[in-house]
Amino acid sequence: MMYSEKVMDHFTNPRNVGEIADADAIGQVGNPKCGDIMKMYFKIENDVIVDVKFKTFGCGSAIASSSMATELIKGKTIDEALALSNRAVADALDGLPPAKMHCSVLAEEAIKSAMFDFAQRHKRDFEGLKGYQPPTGDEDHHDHGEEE
Amino acid sequence: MMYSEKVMDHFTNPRNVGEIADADAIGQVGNPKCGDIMKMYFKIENDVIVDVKFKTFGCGSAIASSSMATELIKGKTIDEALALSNRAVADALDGLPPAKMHCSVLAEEAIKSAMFDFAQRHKRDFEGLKGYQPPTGDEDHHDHGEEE
Amino acid sequence: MNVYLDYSATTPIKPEVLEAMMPFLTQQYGNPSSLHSFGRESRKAVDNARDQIAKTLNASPDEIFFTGGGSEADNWAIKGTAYALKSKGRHIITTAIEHHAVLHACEYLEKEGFQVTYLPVDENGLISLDDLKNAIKSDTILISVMYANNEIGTIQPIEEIGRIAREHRVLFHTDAVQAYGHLEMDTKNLPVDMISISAHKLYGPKGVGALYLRKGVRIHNLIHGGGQEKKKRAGTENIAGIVGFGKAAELAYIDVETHDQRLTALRDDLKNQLMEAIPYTRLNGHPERRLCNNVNLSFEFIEGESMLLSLDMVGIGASSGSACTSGSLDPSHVLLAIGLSHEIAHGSLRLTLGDMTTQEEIDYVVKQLPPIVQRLRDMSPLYEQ
Amino acid sequence: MNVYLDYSATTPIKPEVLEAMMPFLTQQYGNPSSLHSFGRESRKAVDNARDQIAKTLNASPDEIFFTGGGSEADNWAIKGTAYALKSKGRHIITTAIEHHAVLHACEYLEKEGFQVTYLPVDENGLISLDDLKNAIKSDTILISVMYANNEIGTIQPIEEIGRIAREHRVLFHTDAVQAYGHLEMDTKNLPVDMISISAHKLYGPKGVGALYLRKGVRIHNLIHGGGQEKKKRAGTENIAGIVGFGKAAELAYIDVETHDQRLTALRDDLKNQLMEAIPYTRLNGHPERRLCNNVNLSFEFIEGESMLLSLDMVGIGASSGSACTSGSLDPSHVLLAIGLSHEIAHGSLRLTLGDMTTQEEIDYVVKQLPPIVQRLRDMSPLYEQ
Ligand SMILES: Cc1ncc(COP(=O)(O)O)c(C=O)c1O
Ligand SMILES: Cc1ncc(COP(=O)(O)O)c(C=O)c1O
Ligand code: FES
Ligand code: FES
Repeated sequence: MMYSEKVMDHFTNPRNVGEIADADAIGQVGNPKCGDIMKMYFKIENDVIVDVKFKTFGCGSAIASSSMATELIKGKTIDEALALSNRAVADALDGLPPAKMHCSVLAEEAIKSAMFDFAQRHKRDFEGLKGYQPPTGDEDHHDHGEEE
Repeated sequence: MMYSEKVMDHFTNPRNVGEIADADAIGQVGNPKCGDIMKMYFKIENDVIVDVKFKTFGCGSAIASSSMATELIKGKTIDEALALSNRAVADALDGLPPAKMHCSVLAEEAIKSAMFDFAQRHKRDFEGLKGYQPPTGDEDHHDHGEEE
Repeated sequence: MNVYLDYSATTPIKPEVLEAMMPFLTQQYGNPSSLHSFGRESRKAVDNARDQIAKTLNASPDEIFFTGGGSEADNWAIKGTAYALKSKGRHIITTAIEHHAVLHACEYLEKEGFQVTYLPVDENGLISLDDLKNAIKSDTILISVMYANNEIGTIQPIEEIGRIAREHRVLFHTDAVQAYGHLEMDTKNLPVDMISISAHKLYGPKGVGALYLRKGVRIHNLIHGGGQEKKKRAGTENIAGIVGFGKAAELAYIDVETHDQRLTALRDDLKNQLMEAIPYTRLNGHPERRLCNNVNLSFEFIEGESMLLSLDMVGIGASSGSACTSGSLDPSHVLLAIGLSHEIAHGSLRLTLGDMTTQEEIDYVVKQLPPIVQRLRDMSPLYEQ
Repeated sequence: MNVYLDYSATTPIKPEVLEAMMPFLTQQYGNPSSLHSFGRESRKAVDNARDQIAKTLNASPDEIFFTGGGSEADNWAIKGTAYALKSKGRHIITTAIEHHAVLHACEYLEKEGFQVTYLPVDENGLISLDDLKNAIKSDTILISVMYANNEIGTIQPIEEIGRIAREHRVLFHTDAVQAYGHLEMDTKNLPVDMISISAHKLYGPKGVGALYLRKGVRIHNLIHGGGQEKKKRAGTENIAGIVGFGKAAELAYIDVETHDQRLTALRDDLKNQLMEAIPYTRLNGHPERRLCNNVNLSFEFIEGESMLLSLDMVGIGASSGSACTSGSLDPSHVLLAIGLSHEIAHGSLRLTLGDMTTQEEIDYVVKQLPPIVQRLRDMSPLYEQ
């Protein structure tokens, strides 16, 4: 497991750790069974993300991905946030080891999950949520990326 | 394969190498297929071995055993020669590796084979030849002492 | 400060061991199978190493067979027995907490038509002798139970297991890769038929192990070929490695009791201080019947890899679960087998001590770890103050 | 004078190779599977060695799997293929002159219900491609033909064999333990699926080898366990050995042509001078298609071990037949397969040259050997002047 300096930086000094008491949207993905849970809290004004915080139970790259993803979407619109791919998160971290790519997927999914929450609360539709299915606990049992 | 100094001495400076043109007895054992043939020539006077020579095609311990065995029986009576065991030859050489014990057996057998030849030529019986069966070429295919 | 606390993953080679190896990495390069003098020194060296190891096990040198490591020894013992005895029976008994070298060999055999019983363990990691007895069937051909566990350090009742195996005339193999070098094993008294050991766990080189195979026990070869190792394990011998193994084994057993006492004291100090300093912590493995060098703790609400990374940043090398699988984040099968939930299994930390471990190092870890755990808990959605 | 002419049995480790290994025998002891920095250097080192070897074979690094030696690689390729494909077929084709690691693995499989065809060779040690074609059946699952023979040096037409294997969709393994380091092998062009190699034949350490396994080829594991070697070969990696192997491979292929020319010249000089000086002598192996470092001669009327002993006494290390079996006096299966009678096979001598061999050494052997042969002939009952 060799992480880039960026990953180590965001792991050591994660940005946006914490909770938002009166969040406008909350997203949670992952499964403690798999050793990873990512929870994100959003303040949203006029469809712009004015604040975002996260809490993550997971490996180094999950923490770094949470940190980087929240940085990337802070101040962006909901549509821009929904357009963020896990690869963009990984690239912004100067890459992740192949077995760790799924940790960045969690970040993408946490954002989607929160935006879905926001959409539900406000009965809104977003282009980026088309076909989105919220995760249902146990099913979200991801492949740990082991090679055969 | 670690040989004693005695073996190396008798291998390097074998005693009694050669042939005896008008031998009173000749014995040959072994099989070229197995990589070993031992041939011994005897001069015998009044049942005493007054001279003995050998030729050997075989490994170092076969050559050393031939040399040592001929030394041990030179000047001895036929009965004494027949009493020589392969273990006595090996012991006189300060031992042989387990896989090489059969080379000393060849020396014992070469002597017996020659004494049998002498007994046949002179229609004699010797205590030490009781039950002796001369080897019949191909059958004398010895186990090479390999461990399983 | 650099603190290595992962001695169960692997150990550094001791200087005396390397010194013994050096001639065989330089001038003494002959092949032991060769007749000439170049090979003779190599032959002697292998024989000497075999003697050294035999002595530590109170075994005969011709019961020791060198392999390319502990995993090969395990695979050989298990598959070799299975294939040799398959006409007699196809049932094997092992435990749920074996090293993967045993588990995956058994799982492979299951696909090949063998039946395997995986005995459960209690919350301390011990198997039940009654379970074992109940599992034995008329077609059971092998019992394989590890001597001491590599993750949680629990030591099994090997002598009792061996006696049960004997009573039922079933072959008994023990994976002693972690126990060897720490515990006395007298094969004259211990009813075991096969023992796997590995050099790199006791300050010897990596890539060399051995199988103790009791005289008269016949199993199939795993590696066929040349006549090395009395025709039981083919391949040009890793002379330097074998010499290092012999030396390391000798050194380990010169004063194994002092070694044990010293490490036990350090271990207990480390464990006690950490458990005091960090709430929501549990000790994994048996409180008493455990390896003198093993501390395994679960810290709730956090995940192991992030802990390892944080420790690494302050120079501390540790492991979460077994080194062999830490590339993956599947929770350790051993921790699940002792009843830990997945969440808690994920938050486990193994600290394993060794001959170079000092009190100063222990103190350093006791100072560094608690804030790391706290920081990760503060980041965790599972943790509520 | 000490003259080592047994490079096919094993080679000394080159100083540059040992230098590359040393860090991994001292400070860099981490387990590559560990997450911490102690393990990271080891991981990098293994990856680097894999790259080095892949480059020499024009292969991808993920087609290289390290093993505990050439014999393990052979056993893995053969048994791994057999067990993986046994539902497809149970017929294997190999040759009568393979190394025992291949032969005995095949013989073992015969006992386990497989059928094996052992192709004969001609008087030069070459198989016939027609024989091969005729031997292929609908249930043939593997062809295993060695690249170059360890006793007589004959080089097989590997490319043609591979093409035939491809045409019939049969997997093709080659034991290149002797050829690797001497001959160029480009896996992008050579139709082979598996290649066994071993470090100690090319100035690397003993006890480490590798199997090249073409991408997409699926065989069973021989050693199950931890996730090392992409889960195909378990066991804590022999880092120092692997690093040495990588370095040795790199060095061997820096200028393999010059190496070849130099050794070929020395070899031919040695062979020609000996054949001139000693009557009743024959060259074994192919006159042209042979390894650049191999001389194999049969001297009639005498036996090999006594020749080796005599040579040893004047400081010359050689071999009669393969080093692996020289503990026994059974005549070499290779020499019998090329048609030698038992007697003559017994009188064979293998002299194998290497990078440290000098003209001076060759001259010394040419001076020493003829009187030794004469002395033994004078003692032999088979020899008549
Ligand atoms: C052709 C051939 N194959 C396989 C081997 C076995 O290799 P190792 O000694 O590394 O097990 C050897 C050498 O001993 C060999 O010459
Ligand atoms: C209990 C146990 N068995 C087997 C092994 C495998 O030994 P090796 O790494 O030498 O193959 C290990 C260590 O990795 C172990 O801890
Ligand atoms: S959260 Fe990184 S491995 Fe699953
Ligand atoms: S003659 Fe010595 S081995 Fe047969």
